[in-house]
Amino acid sequence: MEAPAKALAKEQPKLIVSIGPHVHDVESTAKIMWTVSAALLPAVIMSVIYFGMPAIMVILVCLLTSLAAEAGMQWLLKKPITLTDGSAFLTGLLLALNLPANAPLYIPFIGSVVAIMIAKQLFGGLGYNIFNPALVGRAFVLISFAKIMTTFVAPATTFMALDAKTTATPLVLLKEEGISKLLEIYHTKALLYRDLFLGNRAGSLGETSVIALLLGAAFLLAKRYITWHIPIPFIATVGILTWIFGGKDGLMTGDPILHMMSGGLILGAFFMATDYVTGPSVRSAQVVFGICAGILTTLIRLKGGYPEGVMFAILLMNCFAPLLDRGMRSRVFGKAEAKGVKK
Amino acid sequence: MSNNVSLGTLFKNGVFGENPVFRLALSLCPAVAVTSGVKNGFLMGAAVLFVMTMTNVTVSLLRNFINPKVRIPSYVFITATWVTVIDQVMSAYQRAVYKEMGLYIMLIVAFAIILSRAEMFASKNKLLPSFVDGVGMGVGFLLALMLLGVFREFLGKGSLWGAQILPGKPLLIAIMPTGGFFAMGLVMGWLNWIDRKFFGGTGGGGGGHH
Amino acid sequence: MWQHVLTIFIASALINNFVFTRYLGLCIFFGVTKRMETAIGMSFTFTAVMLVEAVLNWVIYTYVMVPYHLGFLKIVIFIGTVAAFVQAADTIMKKVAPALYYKLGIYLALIVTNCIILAVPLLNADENYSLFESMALAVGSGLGFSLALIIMASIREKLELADVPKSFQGLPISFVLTGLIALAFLGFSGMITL
Amino acid sequence: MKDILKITLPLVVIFVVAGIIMGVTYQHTYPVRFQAEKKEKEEALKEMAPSATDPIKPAGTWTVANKAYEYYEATSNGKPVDYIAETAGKGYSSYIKMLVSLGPDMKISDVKVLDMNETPGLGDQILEKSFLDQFKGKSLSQIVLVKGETKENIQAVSGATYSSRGVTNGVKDAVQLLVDKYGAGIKMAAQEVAK
Amino acid sequence: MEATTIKAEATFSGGVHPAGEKELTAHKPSIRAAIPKRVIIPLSQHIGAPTKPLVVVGQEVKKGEKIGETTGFVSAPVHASVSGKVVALGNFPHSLGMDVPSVVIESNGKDEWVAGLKETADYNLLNPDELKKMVQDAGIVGMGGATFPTHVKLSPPKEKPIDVVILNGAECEPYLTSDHRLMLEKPTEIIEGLKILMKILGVKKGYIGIEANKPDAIESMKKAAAGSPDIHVWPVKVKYPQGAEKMLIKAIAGRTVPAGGLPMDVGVVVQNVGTAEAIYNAVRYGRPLIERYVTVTGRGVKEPKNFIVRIGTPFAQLVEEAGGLTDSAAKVIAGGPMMGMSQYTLDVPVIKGTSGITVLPKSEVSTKSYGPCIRCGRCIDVCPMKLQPSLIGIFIEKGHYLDAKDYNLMDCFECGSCTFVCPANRPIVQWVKKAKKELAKKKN
Ligand SMILES: Cc1cc2nc3c(=O)[nH]c(=O)nc-3n(C[C@H](O)[C@H](O)[C@H](O)COP(=O)(O)O)c2cc1C
Ligand SMILES: Cc1cc2nc3c(=O)[nH]c(=O)nc-3n(C[C@H](O)[C@H](O)[C@H](O)COP(=O)(O)O)c2cc1C
Ligand SMILES: Cc1cc2nc3c(=O)[nH]c(=O)nc-3n(C[C@H](O)[C@H](O)[C@H](O)COP(=O)(O)O)c2cc1C
Ligand SMILES: Cc1cc2nc3c(=O)[nH]c(=O)nc-3n(C[C@H](O)[C@H](O)[C@H](O)CO)c2cc1C
Ligand code: SF4
Ligand code: SF4
Ligand code: SF4
Ligand code: SF4
Ligand code: FES
Repeated sequence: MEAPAKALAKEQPKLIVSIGPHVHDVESTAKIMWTVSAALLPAVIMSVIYFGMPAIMVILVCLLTSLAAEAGMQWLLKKPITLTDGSAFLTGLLLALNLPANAPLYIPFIGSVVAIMIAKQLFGGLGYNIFNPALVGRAFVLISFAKIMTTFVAPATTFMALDAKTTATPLVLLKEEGISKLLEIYHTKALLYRDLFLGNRAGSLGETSVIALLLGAAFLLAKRYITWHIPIPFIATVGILTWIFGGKDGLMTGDPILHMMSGGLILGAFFMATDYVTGPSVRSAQVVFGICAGILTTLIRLKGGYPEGVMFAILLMNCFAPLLDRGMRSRVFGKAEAKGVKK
Repeated sequence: MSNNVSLGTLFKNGVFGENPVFRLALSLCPAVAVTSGVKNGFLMGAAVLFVMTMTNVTVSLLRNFINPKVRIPSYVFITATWVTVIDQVMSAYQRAVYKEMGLYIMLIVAFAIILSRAEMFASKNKLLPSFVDGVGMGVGFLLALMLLGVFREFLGKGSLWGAQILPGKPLLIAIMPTGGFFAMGLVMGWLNWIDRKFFGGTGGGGGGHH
Repeated sequence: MWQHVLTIFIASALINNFVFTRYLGLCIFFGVTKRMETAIGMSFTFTAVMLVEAVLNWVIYTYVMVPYHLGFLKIVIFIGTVAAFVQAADTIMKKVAPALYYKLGIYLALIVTNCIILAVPLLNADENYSLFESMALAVGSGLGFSLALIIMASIREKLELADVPKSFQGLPISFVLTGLIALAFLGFSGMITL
Repeated sequence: MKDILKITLPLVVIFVVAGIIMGVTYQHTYPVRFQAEKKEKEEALKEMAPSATDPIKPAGTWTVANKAYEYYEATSNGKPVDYIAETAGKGYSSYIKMLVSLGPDMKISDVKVLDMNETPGLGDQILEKSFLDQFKGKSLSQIVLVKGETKENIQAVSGATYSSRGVTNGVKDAVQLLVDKYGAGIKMAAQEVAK
Repeated sequence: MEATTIKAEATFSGGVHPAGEKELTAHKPSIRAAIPKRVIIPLSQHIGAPTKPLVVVGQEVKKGEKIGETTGFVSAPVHASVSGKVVALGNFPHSLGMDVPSVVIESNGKDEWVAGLKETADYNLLNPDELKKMVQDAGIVGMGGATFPTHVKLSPPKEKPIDVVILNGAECEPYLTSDHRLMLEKPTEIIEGLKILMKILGVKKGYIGIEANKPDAIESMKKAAAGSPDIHVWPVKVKYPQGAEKMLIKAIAGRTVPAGGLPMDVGVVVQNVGTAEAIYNAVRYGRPLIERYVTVTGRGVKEPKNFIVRIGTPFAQLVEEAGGLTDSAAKVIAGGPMMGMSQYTLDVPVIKGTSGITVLPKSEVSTKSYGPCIRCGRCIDVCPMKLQPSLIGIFIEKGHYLDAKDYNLMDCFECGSCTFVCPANRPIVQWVKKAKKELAKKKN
């Protein structure tokens, strides 16, 4: 858009000519992406505290592979290489936080490659992908290596290695054995909630520590990088529905708090359902998006064959995002009135 | 098309130039559905090959005999007949496979590829060209299915034609529904790329017809 | 009984979605779903025809083919009824509801050589479904197919604008896309056991 | 009139010829198919009761998940060697059809999966010998699915818990049935021995 | 601040908050710029038909003498702003881009008014048509930037009765303070002008909308309006583009101008405060529009100031009077940074619509190129017209003009809010302008 300034009078300085506006807001794509990554730092730290070295390895492999895949694919397609915009970095990070710490390293590798190359670049790169790359990556490896991906280990006692003993995630236990089993392990609800809140439980790297995630989320909300329109309805819907239908003994006997804090809900709702690119951008559509995602999550958790539904819920809603945006675009200023006027 | 093209070209055309799956993008359903293994792909391809050839031949033979007004129904009926035959045979002699893909065998009757060849080619040509065209198209279809089959079975099961080659199952997803679509998309794109790279093709994937 | 009917309905619409898990109707699916209006028109026509076909063929199958051991003729007979019905619908619509005809008539033409229409009665015959079960399967599959068409149409609109690598433009990317949708639909797997 | 004939006559001919073709094929393939089905079933049963010498014959039918299934007695020269039951269990995405055979001691001698449609790579791990062989020699009370190590009971295939449960339930039902039907007689025999 | 706290400030939904930067000049009383040695007076300074020259090279003219005659109804005459000699007739650079036919007058320094300017002390005895005639002859056009001939606005068709006149003192553009100073220095003139407007349109309600960040202006206008019960001063929320007439009408009159419609569709006429003042001068003293308030500002000039400037004065002179350009000066904008147009030369003259000259230093000029839309939805949030700028932008970028049109491209009034907030730095307004041109081409 810049045109070389042609100075007429000699004493005049070279003037830059461009079409307005000539001032710009401070935000930039790079800043947003990197800041969101920064907001995930608490969760990263917690995951390292709980799962130690293996966690670090998974995260590193994801980040490096993602960046390499992005650069490589852009090079192949002869596009400018845009690693500084931070979106590939963020994708890698989020994928890592979605994997179990005990995953052998080829899983984060394959996951990242699929996420960036197939889910993102094949569709035209940043801004054009239909599905959440990180989640596509995760779903892909989940299906391909379901056995590994559905066996979790308890937080490690030593830094360098994980204890071999595998334990089921709270949700699996809840689904398989019921709340009683959970209480057997955690003794009291208070303790159960506390451990969920702090993240002392089996699960994917990033999903375990509710408090860490909420910290990051609060930061992003404050900076207006994400808004309430998707996450809050999402989480609330899950809470309400699980409270109504989640109980083994009749309606209204479910445990909403447990459901809201377990699984990938907090991570998914605040950091993944909020992905600009793959969600609707009309605010009202975002609320619907959130509610539907909540319904699907609950449906899968309670009725589906799989203990955790957040990932599939978000992916399913990604399909509908364009439709929602299309159907719910707000009425243009004065369009209604325009009908009255004859031209 | 007319008879003055040599039979050889006619055959090659069916296999490559106008490959029913990758070029004409006709009859995609079975191409994705039954290619989780090489063997299934082959048998499906064989079935289609049989029906295509027989239908082409029959139609060509009867071309002066059938009144244009009722030709489409007649072609459909003829196809249906041959499909019934192959369906019966398979269900008797290939029971295991038939369990998996019987539905698609029966659905051969609905493949536009067959009807369109009958309508576009066989009804206008003599016996021999029609036969060759049928075989060409059929083989093209068969090869396409086997290519996908190899791709998917190897990745998904680590085996080829049931024979285990790799110790484990590298990428299970390859043999699941989603894998089918991925494989199809990636192979198509790959072929387009080769075409553009080495044969100066224009390479946007075909239109999409049954 | 009714619960089973409902189960079949939901299952065939979501879990065993024709396009995403049964690979049926792909030609249409990839062929013509770009404009929303088209997608909706097709959805409507197909669902309607599927229902009619299901009923029609169920009657024939249960009261003619089974008693007289003509099961082996089902391919010929089913495709026959499809062709006949489409022909009839075409002429009748042209006379009775020309307006509707101009909206949906074009799609009727595509139906004869489309596998989903035929698949419904075949599946019903395989499973020996009762009349209502057959109808549930038909409507469920129809709606499932419609869902697929509409999702695809809305996404294609977005895809139009993306600079997809040359070799992948058109069908290849559509296939990958469908693969991803199917991946998402796996979320429904295991929800219902038939 | 004339051209109507011109149009229809060929069609009629085609129909007739086609009819004949299809008819003939049917005639030839039908018996093959019939034999094959019969043979498959017999062989399956035979495998379940290798020691049976007499042909294995149906002893009655029972229903699981409101579908009818048969059960059989396998005898060798009149003496029962095995009791076999067709059964099914609700798996992850399908009903898993099985044959279960029970020795006179009311302990499982074999389990065979006839038909299932579970997720390839996940659910279909229940076909693996290592899983099915766990059932051999177990008695009704032991048929309980547990996740994690076990010798006493049945260990779920991880990643396929639902399918494993399907198999276990199906087997349990079958054993229950056979015990109810034949268990009593056996107990008496046992008591006699005790005296 | 009592003024602002009277009532919750009225506003519209959407909009952005660029840094005001008005403190650079807000407190500085405006001074008369020196009489320029030569003025370049474009023959078209308004929307509509250009005027045809009434003078020839070498001819002597006096201040206020008509030098360009209208050629149609939607047009306004042009007058000499100094007395002196016509030295050139020809095409000269114009702040709206292309070169246009202009009259160049060399001042003889005498600065004497043309004879026969009719003063009217008791102008409120005149009837609407006479008043409207005076406005037309004085060559008054919208001074808020639109430069739409005012007498045309004042002649609404029968079927669209007007019942409200709104004076636009919002001045939501960053940097600019000319309207602000005008309201402080000429409040009574503005109110009188408003009364004349109301009389011409036979209207009982007169409103003045002023952004709440100008409490002193609000005060001074209130004082001036004290005597007149029909006139109300509304503080409006500080937000861009509060000054856009559709938004202002929404905020003050609570009426929504139909998409593709005009203020008169809802019985409203909006005029800039400067326009009102000009009208008063025209009616009271018979003076044509030959000078206006101009803010020269930005960190690219040494001493930002407000000036009262003769139409036709070259930018260069004003910049000099403002202490000259700083070394870092990089961009000269006619108007404010949001809607103004950047200039490639300082030779362009001030015209009737020039409310300010903003000079930005290199450090404030972004040269970053744009990236793909990440669908963050910010533009949708801020678009005062409730459009989907993101999609419109993408469609145009890919040449799908018709789709852009489906997404209401035509309702965009190019306020630039979307472009201002876009983190991907996408030049949406430019695309919009381009697409509108293309579509126009397609039509004919
Ligand atoms: C490794 C790296 C880390 C960054 N971390 C942050 C950060 O934490 N917060 C932030 O606002 N910007 C961060 N940035 C963004 C830079 O400040 C700068 O905005 C961006 O790199 C500009 O890239 P561009 O010139 O290609 O738009 C980071 C950039 C890089 C390369
Ligand atoms: C797409 C998909 C397909 C699945 N298929 C099966 C299956 O066929 N059989 C099964 O038991 N579980 C299946 N599962 C459920 C998961 O494997 C589930 O986590 C597992 O059965 C629980 O066992 P675990 O407690 O050992 O993790 C499937 C899950 C998904 C997401
Ligand atoms: C984005 C935008 C911002 C505007 N801001 C102002 C403003 O601050 N003050 C103003 O007088 N006119 C502003 N205008 C022009 C008004 O919309 C309107 O044309 C003008 O007030 C009419 O009065 P006039 O004809 O006397 O200029 C703006 C227009 C647009 C499109
Ligand atoms: C708030 C926010 C959330 C994001 N969430 C994800 C995510 O869940 N997965 C992902 O791959 N990228 C995510 N990104 C990065 C980027 O938007 C994403 O890779 C795009 O889909 C790439 O086109 C996110 C970005 C932002 C600003
Ligand atoms: S029906 Fe027609 S349009 Fe649709 S896919 Fe087949 S040929 Fe193409
Ligand atoms: S603000 Fe820019 S990046 Fe965000 S949606 Fe609008 S156009 Fe896209
Ligand atoms: S609307 Fe116009 S621009 Fe958009 S896709 Fe269709 S033809 Fe192309
Ligand atoms: S789209 Fe037009 S009206 Fe809306 S914000 Fe952008 S420039 Fe302003
Ligand atoms: S083969 Fe199924 S629609 Fe064409």
